[in-house]
Amino acid sequence: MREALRRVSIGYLVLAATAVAYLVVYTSRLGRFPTSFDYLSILNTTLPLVFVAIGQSLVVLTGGIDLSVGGMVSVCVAVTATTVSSSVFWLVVVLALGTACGALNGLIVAYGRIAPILTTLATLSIFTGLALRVMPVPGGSIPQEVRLVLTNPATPTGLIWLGLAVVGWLVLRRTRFGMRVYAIGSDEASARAVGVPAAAVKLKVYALSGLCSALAAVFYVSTTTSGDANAGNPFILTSIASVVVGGVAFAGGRGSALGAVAGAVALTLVIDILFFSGIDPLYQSLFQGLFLVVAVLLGTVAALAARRRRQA
Amino acid sequence: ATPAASGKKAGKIKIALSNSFIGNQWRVEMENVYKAACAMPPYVDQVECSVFNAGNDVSTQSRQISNLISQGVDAIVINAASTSGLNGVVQQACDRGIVVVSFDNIVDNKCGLTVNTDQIKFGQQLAQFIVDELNGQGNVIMVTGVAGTGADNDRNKGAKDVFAANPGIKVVSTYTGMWDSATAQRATSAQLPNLPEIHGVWVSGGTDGVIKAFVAAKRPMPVVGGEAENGFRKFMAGLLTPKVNGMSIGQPPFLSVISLELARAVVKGEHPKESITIPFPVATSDNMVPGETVFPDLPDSFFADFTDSGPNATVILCQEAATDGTPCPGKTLDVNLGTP
Amino acid sequence: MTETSSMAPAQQESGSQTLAVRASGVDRAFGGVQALRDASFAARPGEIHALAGENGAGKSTLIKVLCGLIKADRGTVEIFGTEVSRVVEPAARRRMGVATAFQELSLLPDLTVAENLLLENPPRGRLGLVKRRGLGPAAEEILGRYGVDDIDPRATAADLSVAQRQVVELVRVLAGEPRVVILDEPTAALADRQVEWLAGHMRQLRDAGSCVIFTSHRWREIEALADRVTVFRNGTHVATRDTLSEAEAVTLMSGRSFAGAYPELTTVPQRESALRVKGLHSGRLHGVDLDLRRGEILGVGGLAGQGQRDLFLTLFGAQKARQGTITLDGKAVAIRSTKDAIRAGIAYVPEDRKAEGLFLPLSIRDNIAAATLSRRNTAGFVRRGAERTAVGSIVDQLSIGKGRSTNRAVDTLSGGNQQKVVMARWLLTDARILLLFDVTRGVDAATKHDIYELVGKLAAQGRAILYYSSETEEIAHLCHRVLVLREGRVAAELAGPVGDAERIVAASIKENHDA
Amino acid sequence: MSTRRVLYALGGTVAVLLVGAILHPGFASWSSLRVMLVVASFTGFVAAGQMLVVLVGGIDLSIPWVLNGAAIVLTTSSLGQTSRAPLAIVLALGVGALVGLGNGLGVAWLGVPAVVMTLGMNGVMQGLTLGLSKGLTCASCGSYAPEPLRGLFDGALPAQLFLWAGVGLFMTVLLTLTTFGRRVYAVGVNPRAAFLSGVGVRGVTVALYTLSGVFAALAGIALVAYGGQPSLGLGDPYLFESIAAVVVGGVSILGGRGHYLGVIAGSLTLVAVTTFLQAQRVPEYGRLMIYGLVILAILFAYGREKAHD
Ligand SMILES: Nc1ncnc2c1ncn2[C@@H]1O[C@H](COP(=O)(O)OP(=O)(O)OP(=O)(O)O)[C@@H](O)[C@H]1O
Ligand SMILES: Nc1ncnc2c1ncn2[C@@H]1O[C@H](COP(=O)(O)OP(=O)(O)OP(=O)(O)O)[C@@H](O)[C@H]1O
Ligand SMILES: O[C@@H]1[C@@H](O)[C@H](O)OC[C@H]1O
Ligand SMILES: [Mg+2]
Ligand SMILES: [Mg+2]
Repeated sequence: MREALRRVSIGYLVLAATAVAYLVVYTSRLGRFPTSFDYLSILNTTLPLVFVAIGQSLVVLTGGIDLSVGGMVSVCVAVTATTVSSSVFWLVVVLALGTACGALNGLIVAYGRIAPILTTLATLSIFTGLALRVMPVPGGSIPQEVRLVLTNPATPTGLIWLGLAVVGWLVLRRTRFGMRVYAIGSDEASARAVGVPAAAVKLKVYALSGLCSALAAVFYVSTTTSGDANAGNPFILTSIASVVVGGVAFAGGRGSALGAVAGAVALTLVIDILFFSGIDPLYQSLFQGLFLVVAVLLGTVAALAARRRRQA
Repeated sequence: ATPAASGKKAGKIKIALSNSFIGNQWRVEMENVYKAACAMPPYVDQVECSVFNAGNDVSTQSRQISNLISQGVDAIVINAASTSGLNGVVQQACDRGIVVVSFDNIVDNKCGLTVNTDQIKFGQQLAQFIVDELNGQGNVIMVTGVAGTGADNDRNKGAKDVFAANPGIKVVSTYTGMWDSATAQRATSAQLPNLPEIHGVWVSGGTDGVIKAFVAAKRPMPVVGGEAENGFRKFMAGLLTPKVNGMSIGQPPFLSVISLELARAVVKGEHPKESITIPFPVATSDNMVPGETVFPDLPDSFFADFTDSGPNATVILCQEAATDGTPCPGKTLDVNLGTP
Repeated sequence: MTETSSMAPAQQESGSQTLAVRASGVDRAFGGVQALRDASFAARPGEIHALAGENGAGKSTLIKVLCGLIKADRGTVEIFGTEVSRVVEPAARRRMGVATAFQELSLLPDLTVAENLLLENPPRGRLGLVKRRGLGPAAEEILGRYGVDDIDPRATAADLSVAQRQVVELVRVLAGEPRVVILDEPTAALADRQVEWLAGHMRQLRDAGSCVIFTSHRWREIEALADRVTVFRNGTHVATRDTLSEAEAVTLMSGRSFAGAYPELTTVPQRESALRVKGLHSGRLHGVDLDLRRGEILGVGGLAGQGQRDLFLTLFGAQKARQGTITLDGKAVAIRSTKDAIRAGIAYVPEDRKAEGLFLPLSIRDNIAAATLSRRNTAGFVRRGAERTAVGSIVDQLSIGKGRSTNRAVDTLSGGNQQKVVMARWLLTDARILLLFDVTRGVDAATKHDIYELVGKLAAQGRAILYYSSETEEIAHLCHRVLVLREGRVAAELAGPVGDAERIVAASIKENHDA
Repeated sequence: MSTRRVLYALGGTVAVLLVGAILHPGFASWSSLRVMLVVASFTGFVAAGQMLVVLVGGIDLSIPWVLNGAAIVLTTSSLGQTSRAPLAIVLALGVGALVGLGNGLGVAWLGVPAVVMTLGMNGVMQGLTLGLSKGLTCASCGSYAPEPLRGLFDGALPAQLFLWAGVGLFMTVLLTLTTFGRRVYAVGVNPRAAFLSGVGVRGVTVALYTLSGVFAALAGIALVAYGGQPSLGLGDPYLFESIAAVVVGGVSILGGRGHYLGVIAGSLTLVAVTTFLQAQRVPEYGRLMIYGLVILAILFAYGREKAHD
């Protein structure tokens, strides 16, 4: 657990460092501090990734990985953008749909016993196809009232949702289910042997990931005001990157969704840092790639140093 | 290509180009001609240009546009990663009085202006050409673009309407070439053995790849309606064998320059806030002119319609502008937005 | 009880309402291996019931079936008269009061001791949420109840020693006050003191009316603890008795009988030093000197966790030394990797064959050849003929797998045969120095016997052997000399055969023995 | 055991081809097969590398831009001239090897998880490729692949297929007949035991990632040879496709099990499914969904087998 705390704090450290770097390049470039517009737009553009990253981190904590988040976000974006303007009730349907997609993954992983990466690779294709079916052409819309409540471009309503997500995680962490998630990630066979109903827990974890994707989709449509069947694709790799930067161990069992949230925000800030530091945009992904590796290396080095200290 | 310094230089207006991905030669040319224009009068004296690429990631492009808003640019010229994904941030730019012009892959949000060719007509006209050449009888395949984008959809819609209206035409296969010659070639190669004789091919992008696949499979060359890839035009001109009977419609890369001009003119109050639809350049096998519509020394992937031509040309650009982004020698760039 | 029978207990006691656990007619196969065939077993509340049998007899498999970890292919399982064969889920059995400590420990490595203990029943506060602040104190209280005060409840399980992990695992099982307690080789990693501790608690549970089932390969533990003994052989119930002598038991378990447990130590070490270590600091070692001679079996004793493992791993290049010199045949050498060690003629046979020794899905041949690949190749290509010959002869020599094909996957072999496969790998290297680390752990009497003889033979060939065992008894009988480690230093050196394990134990705990 | 999986994989291919042939005459004709083989060979190349790292429980997410980078290196350094082809090929493969080496060192020596290391490396390669080629507008960036390379695809039995057969032979020999191959499986099954048996686990890991880079580069070369010119994003489709081919080919994603023959079958199956769906004029959304379902179905077949051991 201390180990876990330390790894998480790496995610926070990385976030702190990127935030400072952002402030520095921003002010030196524009000669003033960022305004509320900047903070707000960072908040609103990051929210979808934040949600996907939370879902992804849950799955990774159990030692799995969810590539299908891309497809789930796409389907939910498609449904949101095509239906919600007719009735807000559809939001519930979208959340249920996301959860169902996730639960399908969970069923296959937990009861079909197919490796998560393979299951979700296949369902990614299925969900993406579904999204294209629902919404062959980009478009659709979302009612203004919904926007104002979710991602109001003038007031930080997004903070409320971010806060709720954090509280949701903290509560989850303090349930037996939360403890079981860590137990499964730590060693699934042992967890089962000591009485953790592993299959049921995993089913729920994947379903939760689907729910998170659905939430992300709703926020996505809310910030962009309409939908696109390919919207989810970029989230596959960025959610994995967020989880990684946030210090969640890929082997499972260590880390926290809050780290992943920090990672998601840090990744967004990196885009801004590159923008304001005037780096040739063509080289942008070079720096993003380096950022990823360095952030994780820092985590590894810190963990190693800690282990050394403990052994001495 | 670096963003402008913060201090506002007297008189100069700031116009940024936000492109999504330079995934093919078209995008590269589009940026090159933009850069070249910026280095030529009148832009070199009036405009402070910058260029950003976001990749196909909507949220990256959205962040970049937000940052451009913070920077206080006067106008933003956009080739969007998603027709819908940028609506929110574009609205914010509009709200702050920034002129937003999107082109090629345009943004839905109506507060911005658009510069484009008529994409539905694009699809229709190519399809009609094929129908006419085949006298309304024959097997046709459709090679589409990136699914889910606006341009792809409009072009397909235009084409399908035309084919459907001609009962003698049978669309025997439809698949995506991803607007990429290599992908189109691979997909076509894989398809051909399972297809009957093909009389007409309709291509949204990656045309030379499709033709090469027919050549490799030793199949009789059908009538081809496609984009403005130099390779396609080489076949049309007989510079490559077999000579292809075709029609080539270009989505002109200089849409970026027209957008630049529109943005400049609107900011300066010289032009009303109105979107522009320009005609697309059309070339057929019997009017190929080396050095003008086809370039024997340039690669196949090059888009040959980097400049407009003729007396009513919207803009005339030199080859270096398209290939290297260097200004055309000793010239003031004259962009004709048409009479509003 | 007077009846001796091969009659299954389930039949004998059918109708009895007092059975805690009953299995009858159970079959279970793993791939090609029939681990259980028509197996039966029954235990009552208020008894300590030992389950004995050779490696691979099916004890652990039976236990896994009993506690719902795996499904029987056929047969029925009843807990307190309720048929449960269909619900295969440990969680469900736990709710019926069945708690199990498994042979392969099942602590969750990334969780703290506290979380491991309280995973399924954490302290809760308002809204039924887990009180994370309460975890530490609650765990402390539980550990305290069992007199364990040397384990920090906030420590991560992965950082504990094997013995500590075993203790936590046992506390976890005992603390649930289960009605049926199943302990699969609970003492394998425990020091004698801890065995006593466990025995006390097992008796307490029995006296409180619980059914306690355990397995062990140490007969004196069975003798001391068990009210009844069930013997398994080849996946089948052989007998259930109130009393049983060791000799009888061994005969029942193996179908053979053995003379004396330990072979006579007949060889004499040579004069030449094979391996000399000076001032070695590594892991928990703080300055160890030793001199191992050719043909010598040098025992390393002491309580568990005094740096024995560090010593073996460092000598084998698997762990870095902070300080110290190693001399082989009079020449100073630097051993920086396992490759260096192998090249220098050192072999290390680990205790945990599944985790550290075997490539389970690979063939016997691949497993045995693994450390000597570079000796039988032409330009990187395996010389298959040579390999087959070499492996074949060592397989015959150690009689592994009853002469069946060496193409078989190792995971189809019994535990004893698996251990022999690991030994065979190292014998093929012609190593002159063998580091044998607890190689008889969890090995049945017959195989143990084979291994003792093998060790003697190897010493007679002039090989130098460093021998550690968690069974002090073994070190006392097998070794020419014994070094007792305490807190990373050599605390005593005893001439062997020591004969009496008590002397080694005494030296292990006595303060300042030779200071 | 894993040979049974190879049979499954081959069986899958045959089944898809049979269904295709029945529902769509000409689907299994030689001319159709020939094309499918060629298209599958690109997947086969990248999947060879992917398989090697998967065998030791790793993964290579850097394939797309290593492939793309190598493709561009090939044309820009050869300038389309036949005489420069050998040098260009060596350079392109060298780039692949170098990047793979970097991945391997990061994974094996710095302990960076494979997903992170290779994902980061993909970004690095993308940035370098775009930046150095100035978005593919550099002076030499318009060059073509040299003529002899483009000839790889001519003829009734294209040379490309021999190249693939060569790769197959190389992989099979490497993995089954050499000591290196033995070490690979040992590391894949139990790295700790391998280390304690004197296997240079890190060395093996580094070598495998290096090879994966080389195979990605080889695919890049083959793809420019096929299309004539490189494009940006050339490698993108091969990320998930290489993983799919590897697992459909019966290689265990957990490491230690699998044969390249299965991967060949896997690559063919995937291409055959796509081709068939296109031939049947199934719309894009349906193709995506069926593709996913087919992968699932095949995985279930393997999963069933797993339950027994
Ligand atoms: N998961 C498994 N896969 C394959 N074979 C197995 C598996 N588990 C057990 N076996 C085999 O089943 C047989 C019985 O094994 P089991 O572990 O029950 O024996 P045991 O009596 O507990 O032996 P030990 O005293 O060594 O613990 C052995 O031959 C063993 O190799
Ligand atoms: N598993 C544990 N074992 C022992 N003590 C614990 C454990 N978890 C928490 N504690 C103690 O309780 C205190 C409060 O824990 P806290 O609420 O900070 O959990 P947490 O680390 O924030 O969880 P997370 O980061 O996952 O939300 C810690 O300071 C720690 O000393
Ligand atoms: O409009 C298309 C453009 O967006 C793409 O980049 O290249 C091909 C064009 O047809
Ligand atoms: Mg916390
Ligand atoms: Mg056992």
